Amino acid sequence: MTKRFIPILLSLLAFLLGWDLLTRFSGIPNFILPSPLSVWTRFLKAMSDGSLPRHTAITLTEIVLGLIVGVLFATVVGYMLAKSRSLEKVLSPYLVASQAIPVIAIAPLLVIWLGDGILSKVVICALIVFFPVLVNTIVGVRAVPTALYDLMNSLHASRAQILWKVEAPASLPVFLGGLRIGATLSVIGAIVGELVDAESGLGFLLQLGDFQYDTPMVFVAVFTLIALALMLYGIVRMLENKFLKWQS
Amino acid sequence: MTKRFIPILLSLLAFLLGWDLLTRFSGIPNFILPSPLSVWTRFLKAMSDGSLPRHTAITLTEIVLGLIVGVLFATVVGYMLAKSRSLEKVLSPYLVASQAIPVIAIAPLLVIWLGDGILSKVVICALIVFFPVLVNTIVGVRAVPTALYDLMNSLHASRAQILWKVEAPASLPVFLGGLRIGATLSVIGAIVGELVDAESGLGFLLQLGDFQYDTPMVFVAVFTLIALALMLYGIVRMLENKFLKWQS
Amino acid sequence: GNSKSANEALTHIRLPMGYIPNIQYAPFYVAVEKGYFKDAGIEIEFDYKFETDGVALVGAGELPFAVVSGEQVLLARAQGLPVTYVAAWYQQYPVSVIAKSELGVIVPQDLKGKKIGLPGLFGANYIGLRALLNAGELTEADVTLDAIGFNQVELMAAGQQDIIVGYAANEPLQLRAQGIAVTELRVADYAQLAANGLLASEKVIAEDPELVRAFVGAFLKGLRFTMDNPDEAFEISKAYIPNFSELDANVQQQVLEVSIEQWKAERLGYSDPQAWENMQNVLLDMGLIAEPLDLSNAFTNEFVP
Amino acid sequence: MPHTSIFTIRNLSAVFQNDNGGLCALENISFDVKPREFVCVLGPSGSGKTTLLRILAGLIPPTSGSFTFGRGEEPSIGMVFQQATLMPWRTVTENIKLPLEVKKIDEAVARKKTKEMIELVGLTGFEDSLPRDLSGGMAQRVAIARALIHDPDLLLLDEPFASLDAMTRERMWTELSNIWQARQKTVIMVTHSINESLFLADRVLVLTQRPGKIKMDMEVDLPRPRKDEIRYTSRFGKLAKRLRGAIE
Amino acid sequence: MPHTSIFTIRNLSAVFQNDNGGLCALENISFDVKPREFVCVLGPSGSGKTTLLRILAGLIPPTSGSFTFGRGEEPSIGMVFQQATLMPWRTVTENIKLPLEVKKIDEAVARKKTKEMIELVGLTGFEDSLPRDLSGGMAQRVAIARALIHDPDLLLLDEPFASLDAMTRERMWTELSNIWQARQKTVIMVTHSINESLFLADRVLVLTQRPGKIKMDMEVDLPRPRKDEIRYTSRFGKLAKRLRGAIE
Ligand SMILES: Nc1ncnc2c1ncn2[C@@H]1O[C@H](COP(=O)(O)OP(=O)(O)OP(=O)(O)O)[C@@H](O)[C@H]1O
Ligand SMILES: Nc1ncnc2c1ncn2[C@@H]1O[C@H](COP(=O)(O)OP(=O)(O)OP(=O)(O)O)[C@@H](O)[C@H]1O
Ligand SMILES: [Mg+2]
Ligand SMILES: [Mg+2]
Repeated sequence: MTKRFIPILLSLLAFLLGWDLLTRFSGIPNFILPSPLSVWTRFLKAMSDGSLPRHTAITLTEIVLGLIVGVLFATVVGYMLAKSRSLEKVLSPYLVASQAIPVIAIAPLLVIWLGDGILSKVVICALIVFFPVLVNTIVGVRAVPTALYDLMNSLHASRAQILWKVEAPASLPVFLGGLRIGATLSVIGAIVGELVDAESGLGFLLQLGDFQYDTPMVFVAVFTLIALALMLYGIVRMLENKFLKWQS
Repeated sequence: MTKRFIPILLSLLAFLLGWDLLTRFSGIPNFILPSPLSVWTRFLKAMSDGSLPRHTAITLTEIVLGLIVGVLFATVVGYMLAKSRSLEKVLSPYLVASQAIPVIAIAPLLVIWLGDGILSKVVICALIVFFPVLVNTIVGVRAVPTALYDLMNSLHASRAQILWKVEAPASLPVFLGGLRIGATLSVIGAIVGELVDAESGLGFLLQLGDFQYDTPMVFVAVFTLIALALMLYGIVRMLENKFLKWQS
Repeated sequence: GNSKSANEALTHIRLPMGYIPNIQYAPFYVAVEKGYFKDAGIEIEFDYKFETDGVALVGAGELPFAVVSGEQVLLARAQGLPVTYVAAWYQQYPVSVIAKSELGVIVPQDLKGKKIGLPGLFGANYIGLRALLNAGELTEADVTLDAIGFNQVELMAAGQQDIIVGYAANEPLQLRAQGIAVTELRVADYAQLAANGLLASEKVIAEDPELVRAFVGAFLKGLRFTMDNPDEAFEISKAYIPNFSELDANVQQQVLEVSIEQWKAERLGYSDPQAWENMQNVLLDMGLIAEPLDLSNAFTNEFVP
Repeated sequence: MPHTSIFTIRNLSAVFQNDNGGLCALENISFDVKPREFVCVLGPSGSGKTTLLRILAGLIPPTSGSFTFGRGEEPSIGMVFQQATLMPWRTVTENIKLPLEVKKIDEAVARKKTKEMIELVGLTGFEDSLPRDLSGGMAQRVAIARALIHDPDLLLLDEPFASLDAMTRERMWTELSNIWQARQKTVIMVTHSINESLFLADRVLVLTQRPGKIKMDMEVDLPRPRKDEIRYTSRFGKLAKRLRGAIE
Repeated sequence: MPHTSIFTIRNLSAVFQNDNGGLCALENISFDVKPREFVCVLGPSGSGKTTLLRILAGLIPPTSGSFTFGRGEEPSIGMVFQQATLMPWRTVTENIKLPLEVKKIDEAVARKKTKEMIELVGLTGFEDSLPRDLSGGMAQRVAIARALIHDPDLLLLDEPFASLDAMTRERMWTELSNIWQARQKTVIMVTHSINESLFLADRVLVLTQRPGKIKMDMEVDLPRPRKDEIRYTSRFGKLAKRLRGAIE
């Protein structure tokens, strides 16, 4: 258990050392690339004054809700599209389109329709999570071996049984790959929403730090985002380890 | 051939009609949600004065370069990580981290390191393309049936032959799924870069239109982005149709 | 007297503007078109990137100058960025609180108990609002702030916001052009705050003061010309603003008029020390800076003719 | 001579679409199967035996012709596919238990029944093994156990004993005979072994080369129970010779 | 009596790791194979026959013991796996051609050779079919053709004829005999058929129940070429009886 983490720890140390040396010798000023120590000091400060936990909690809420909504929609729609090529042909242009629209372009519409509360951020986050999970659901379900459908049909299994006993487990590896991507992107999704109307969350902290030239604060926010992304990614990896044991 | 497109055309007509009715009866002012006609007029104008083709060409260049760089890196790194779980363990935290950093937070660093030109936009685009392709490369290569490795090894095939004759075709369905996601996201990637440092490209047109309250222009830019995304998505779908015939 | 001979290489300067191409930048465009920069041995390249990125790059010595708003200078110096404000452009802080006419918001006190929409809880809009509230002896607790992004005009037009914060030369004009009657509380009418101007790195000031002088001089010439010949300046600027033909020429004309109003000064480019004191007090009050700075390094009138 | 058939097949044909005009796998097949009859199907490779079973199981529709079940209702089916078709994510126990899950049998009952079946096919000790850890013959035995566990009315067996050693195969013959005699079952079994068909069947159908037509429909009037010694009887030899003649 | 062996196997054991302490598939196997010898391996299901072939092919390392090639260098191998193991994205022609591609044989020569092999295994007309459109026996014949096409020194055949009908199987026997006699080949073939082993082999090894040990190592001193009639000779009957005795 502990042994497995040694290479990661070593690489982390090397990263910190490299970063520290970079700030010392590259000539890049501290307000553009702060030193590890100044970021750490700023972190402790933001922890003790409670601002970091508070804003992190807000962002995390948005992320979790966005993930849930995005993954649910993507799974349901993806399954439907996997089953019907004609439906896919009609819908996929719109789904692709939804991914190519920059939030800034429709920010006024979003705020008018969804308000400037948590809802618009959850929707933006869900929209970003949606696509990778959708595509991988389609790819995963399409690749289910036909032999297993034959088996289930010979047993007169119901649609639901085929779904749960064959399609779900067989497409799980690819689906979880999509979830890995979606979970990682969800963090950026929530932040993009917060950048549009900044009043709270890590996106706000980030923008505030930027505005105040408090670059260590910006880095604290970025590292918190990274920690959130790693946590979500780690959860998906745990699911993979649990459910895909049969594969390795 | 023509018949296949009828449902798509019908759905497009329905979309345009719905949009038109929305602008007529929802009470949302034209400068927030312009009518289809005003967007079309603005489009013709932007075509005839040459601004749309020029900026589109710039963005498209960034996208194509970003896609090439992102996909190449993702494929190579993904293959290496698929082959070595310990390498994956050490590297993946950094790769996940790279996806959680908002561009706004490191914009000055990007400018210092990569300059103001096209390079920074290509890198930002490549970074966004990278992750879905990476994850799906890993998932795809990990799922290659061991029986096929046995076959190739019994023939004393070289590493390169195994790669090209087994791993590449066997992982292609999942890999192309990643490419579908990456190609779609690449459009946003280029735009994000252009928004930070706006001087040309569709991101610039978009921001300009936004600040000038020229909403039809914003919509023209958005539809151009959508067209680019659909084109790229379509290319990947064509590759799928060509190379994955054996699957359906 | 800094003009170099035409065949001598011009100094190339990339200038972060902090906003998209806009008629407000007429003085810069004029200074280019009229050859003021060229005469000063300078070739300008406008760079419309984010304001804070421009300041950071000037602070890092990557770029010599940037166009910035007043509070940026103090915020940057508070973090140790070696930058100095070398010429004032706006004499009035350009932010306004804009309310629908029927609300009858005439003085800052009228804001009490109201909901106010603003882009976010930072930035010039927020600072301007706080200064205005201070002037009306109100605190943030007396109003409800609603962060809505840069969608003030849209949300007011859609009826979702009745009071917003924006730029005097932008949102009120746009709203009136949409046929919405609004009243305006200009921050500048209640508080004298350091506003937009030219920022230089300490590096360029130390190493090449003549360049700074030449740059400031050329800009102020452009400013002077624009204020004296607004119509010609307007015509000149058109070429610099993409899609200008799509814009409502009337509104653009008004933007320039209102802006010129805000530029007026006895001595163009001069920074009023009191305005900097005031700005510092607002920032201290807001907690955006922790302790008073040595303002003498933050701005200088040394390069203003 | 009228008799109640469990199903009736009339003029059945199966054509697979391909590039040059369709491949005719079965042509004009007609036969009846009586309740509790044990029918073996022999025929050259590619003569449509598997296709026939797949049609009977309802997995593919016939291109033309009809096939009806005697009592009107579809019988419950136990099928052994030519390839073992196990679910790679399920253990031996879970794979065998599948039909009971589909029929929503009480879990405790199912466990007990599964245990019995595992013993029957000689896989004790491998209850929790995954398919990838099984030998070819073991996988086939799992498939056999799975086909029998839910006590189906109709058994469709596609070369179920092909990869079993002589001893195991003969044990399986006996078990299958016993099951078939003790319960009310109809069996249709594809095999390549003349011995096997004579040892088990009431009737043997021989198909011709592609396209498969019925070349021979032979009653096997050997007394039951058939012991190993029956192979050395002259009746057995005569039937074997007739079959061998038909197969050539 | 010293003889030059093509390979020598000494005290070979194979243990698969599992949850309860490892499963011993092969225990203490020692034998020699002479050049051009045709060895058949019989044994109950799960006795380690496939494992033995996989070790000989170098696909898995033995847990203990040694196995060395006579002339020091590894022979080129043609292998038929227990499952057909075709590449689903390759046509019949392309699947059969694979070993020639791996050996970088000139394309025109390869095409010609492939055509011959397709004729040999009776698949003319299916050159461009994909594996999913083949019957079980046809897939197996593709695998046989692929194993023979590159004229390997050592053939490792794992129940290659299991799903072929009697006629096709006998034709394959003859072809295999011819190839083996005409070219300098060593063959090790797993089978469950006593007839098959006596018809083809110089020597038959019988393995015990798991863990597989060598129970019998019998010379087959029947004269060659062996015609169908040889089955009815008393020598054949005697050898068959000895084998049957060993297998029980
Ligand atoms: N899905 C399919 N698509 C196209 N052709 C098919 C398909 N399935 C089978 N065929 C063709 O139909 C014919 C009969 O196939 P089938 O599998 O029924 O043969 P079989 O009698 O079971 O042979 P075997 O003994 O080799 O298993 C073959 O020529 C095969 O190529
Ligand atoms: N990859 C593996 N992991 C774990 N156990 C395995 C693996 N492969 C084979 N075994 C086990 O090793 C034993 C021997 O398997 P092997 O496939 O060699 O048998 P076999 O003699 O070929 O049997 P059959 O005639 O059924 O094909 C079996 O008990 C099997 O469960
Ligand atoms: Mg078959
Ligand atoms: Mg085996």
